[in-house]
Amino acid sequence: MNILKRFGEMDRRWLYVILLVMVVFPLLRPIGIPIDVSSSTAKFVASVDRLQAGDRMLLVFDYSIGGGPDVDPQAQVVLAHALSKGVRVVEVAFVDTGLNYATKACDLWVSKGKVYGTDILNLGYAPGVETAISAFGQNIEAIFVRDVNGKAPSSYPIMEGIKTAGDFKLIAEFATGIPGPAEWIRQVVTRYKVPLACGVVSVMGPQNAPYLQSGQLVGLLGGGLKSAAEYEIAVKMPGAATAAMDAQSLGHLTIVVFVILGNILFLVERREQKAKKA
Amino acid sequence: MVAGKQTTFLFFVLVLAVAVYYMTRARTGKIPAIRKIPGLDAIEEAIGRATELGRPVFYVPGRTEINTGGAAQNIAGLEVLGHVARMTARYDTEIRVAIAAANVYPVAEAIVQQAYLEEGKAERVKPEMVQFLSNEQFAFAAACLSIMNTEKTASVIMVGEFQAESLMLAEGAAQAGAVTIAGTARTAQIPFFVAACDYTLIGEEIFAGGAYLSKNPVGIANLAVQDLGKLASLVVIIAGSLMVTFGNKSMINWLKK
Amino acid sequence: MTVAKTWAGALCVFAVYSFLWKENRFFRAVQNLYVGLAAGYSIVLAVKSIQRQAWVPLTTKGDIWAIVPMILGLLLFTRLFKRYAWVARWPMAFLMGMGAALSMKAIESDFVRQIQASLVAWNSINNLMLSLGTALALTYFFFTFKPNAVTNYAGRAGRWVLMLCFGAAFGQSVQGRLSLLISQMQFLLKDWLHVMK
Amino acid sequence: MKKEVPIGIGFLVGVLIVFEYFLKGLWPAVSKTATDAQNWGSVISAFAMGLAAANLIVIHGRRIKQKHPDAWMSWLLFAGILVMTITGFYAKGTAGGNTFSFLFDGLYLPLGTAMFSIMVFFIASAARRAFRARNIDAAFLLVAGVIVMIGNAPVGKLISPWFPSATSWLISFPNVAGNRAIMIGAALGMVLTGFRVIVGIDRSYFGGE
Repeated sequence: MNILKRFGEMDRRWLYVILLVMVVFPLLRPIGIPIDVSSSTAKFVASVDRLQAGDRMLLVFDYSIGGGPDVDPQAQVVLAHALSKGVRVVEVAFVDTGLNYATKACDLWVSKGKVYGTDILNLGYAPGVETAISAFGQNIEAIFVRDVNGKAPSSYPIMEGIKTAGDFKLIAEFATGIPGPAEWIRQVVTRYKVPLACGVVSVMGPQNAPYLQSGQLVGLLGGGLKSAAEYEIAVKMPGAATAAMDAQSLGHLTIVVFVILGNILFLVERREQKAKKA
Repeated sequence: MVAGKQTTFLFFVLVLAVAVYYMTRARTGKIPAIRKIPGLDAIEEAIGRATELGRPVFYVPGRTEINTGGAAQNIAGLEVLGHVARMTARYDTEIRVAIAAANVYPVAEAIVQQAYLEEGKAERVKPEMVQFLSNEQFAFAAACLSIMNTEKTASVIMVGEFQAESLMLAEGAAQAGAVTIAGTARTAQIPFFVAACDYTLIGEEIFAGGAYLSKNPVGIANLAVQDLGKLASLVVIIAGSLMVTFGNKSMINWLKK
Repeated sequence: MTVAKTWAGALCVFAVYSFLWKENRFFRAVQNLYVGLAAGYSIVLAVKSIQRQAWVPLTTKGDIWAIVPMILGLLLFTRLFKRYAWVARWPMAFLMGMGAALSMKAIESDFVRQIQASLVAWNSINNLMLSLGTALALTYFFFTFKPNAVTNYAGRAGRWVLMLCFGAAFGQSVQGRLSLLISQMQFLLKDWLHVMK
Repeated sequence: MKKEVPIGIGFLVGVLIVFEYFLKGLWPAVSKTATDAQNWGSVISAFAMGLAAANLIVIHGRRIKQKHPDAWMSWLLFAGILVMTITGFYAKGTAGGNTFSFLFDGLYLPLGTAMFSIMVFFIASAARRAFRARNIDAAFLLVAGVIVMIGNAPVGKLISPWFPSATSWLISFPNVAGNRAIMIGAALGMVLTGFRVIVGIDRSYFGGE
């Protein structure tokens, strides 16, 4: 009882320290808890696996830097998976900071030997959120008169025969907020019936689950870093997300214990108050 | 007509037709009654508290840009803002409105100015009443927190579209000792608002907000139209599911048309 | 250069984490710097977009119409001058009208298609949850019907469905926030201190 | 001019987009006009970003003028805008310039991610004092939340295989039902609000009157 009271009254900064320790420890000394691949992740993997070498895929970087760490590992592993299959990838961003992630990803693969304009292309960023997405969907060159290198997209072989968003074999969008799956479904999927698979920060996972059940999404990475880890395991490319999962486990347990203790405390206090009144 | 959109178009036209009918009827004074929404009734109390303490009311009308799908939520937030600003003008209570989207800023500023004008307090309008803080989520939240702390805001009202910053704002408000009323239609954020705020408007209750507070007949008529729309979808879902249970898929096929 | 970036990054992390100790000037300072950097970044991208989407078509392709959005865009700045502020309503009206119309497309993606996906055979608890659960949750959001026993009970059951759904969101949110902390720690332990493999 | 023109603009743009969506078969040329209009919308939004920055400058300029104790921070903000803007313009193509890359990766990015990552600490403290089963609603919410937290962590399966399956059930069924009801209602709300804006019933968004 005493310990419980002390937990209730201890400076909140001690709680911070406890959480921090629980996260840092498994990063330094990995435990190796096995990771299972969930069915919605498996669907996403399958949607990329269905593509043939040479097919064009649109990769959308709709993420802010705040939520970036939760969703960027997803985009990275999906990009690696697609390129390893010989799928050609066109990158675009409708969140300003997304452009920076897109540029870095593009530079990385160009430095690894992919050919800019043939295997991978970075169109850039367009403002206006849903307005821009809708316009992009209907005519890519109206919004992207130039790519990031200042050339007309149609001058690159990768864009041959691509006029609208409907001309891609798959759109993979990664989002931390707005625009996200809802905007893309509304503006692009309802019009072109192009397969859309989305990766989102964990916060947005549940609210987008209806789109997966209804078939408006062909795949959903709804659990942020956790989904990225599942994807890495599924395509046998373990990376930073996989390495983070032990910390994720211990962190969850810590918060769960806090919630349970907090509620026991709440019940105890309420009983004491009732006893006082009586 | 584009194939696959026929039934959708039918619903679209029906919704608008019913809306026009109800709005015309509302103008003649036939207004449906509305159920109580506790979170909204609390706004008056929250502004009263700020007035007593002589400290400002802090208002956030969501965080997203106005030309997005979140526009409806933002507009609801701006409607409630109009009401809140009229009340702060009436009681000579300070108000701080924090804006995170470039194109919401001019709209919010105009709404506050208008509210003060209507209450005959145009001279009390100050530039710091409506502030653009940042369009970057967290910088915005942190800037809000520092306003809450430094100005010791007595009441925090947040109605509109919120994302990850919701818990920070709600926690920050609690730490500043403010009464908090929060509403959003973003499902992911509602749990945090429920957990950390004094009053919460769940989802659609925020759209009911503007109409309910202003007793604006057109707005209430809109609510009635939405209720009919929801009733229709409920009927279609139950009838259609029963039909599917007995092997009849004509309802699904009709929706696909 | 990489070393300088990493050290600057680590310093930024500590400046921000100092907020956890208490609100302080250092935190506010970096926050102001951050707002400035963010604004600068969006200015750059905005100008580049204007250049690409309007200026280039106007000057290289002779697309006269491209001048219209530039004029409308400039009119927004009349807001800064009280006397002419009303002119800014024109471009605002353009953006508002467009946003409103685009969001109306939800009638297909979020209304008809969602109803359609709820039409499932009532042959399992799961399917019953999908279609009846949706129906119950809908009754919670009735605002103008006269309350009666049916809507009261259905509404309450609907509220429980909603609470389960918010609970799931709650759990997932915690997960997401934790991931961000883990990534931050990975940065500090790996890139900065080199103590993590 | 002050009232009719904005309402007219909003109406024309709105009707154009809606018409193009449902009825473009009747008048195919409308598609191009709609795409152009949306491209314009994107350009105008870019100017709005500039307006926002101008507002920041006005507010902080005033803070400096009034010799606010935190005025030096406003200078810092100006410095941030200035260096980012200047280096940003010179950062060409895919590879950014060195200074720009330092500003972005060494300052802007870590500040943003760090600010975001401290939120889990607020959850930790809120877990103790705010997230309480005050009533049956909150109890439902918290029990579901705890199950999902355990079930979503890889360790959940080791505790009991029941946790991951319960989590996946919660997310696939009650969660879909609840969110779908919200979506359906919100879609109706968007249509009606959109309609009011387009026909100009709600003029408050055009700045009152």
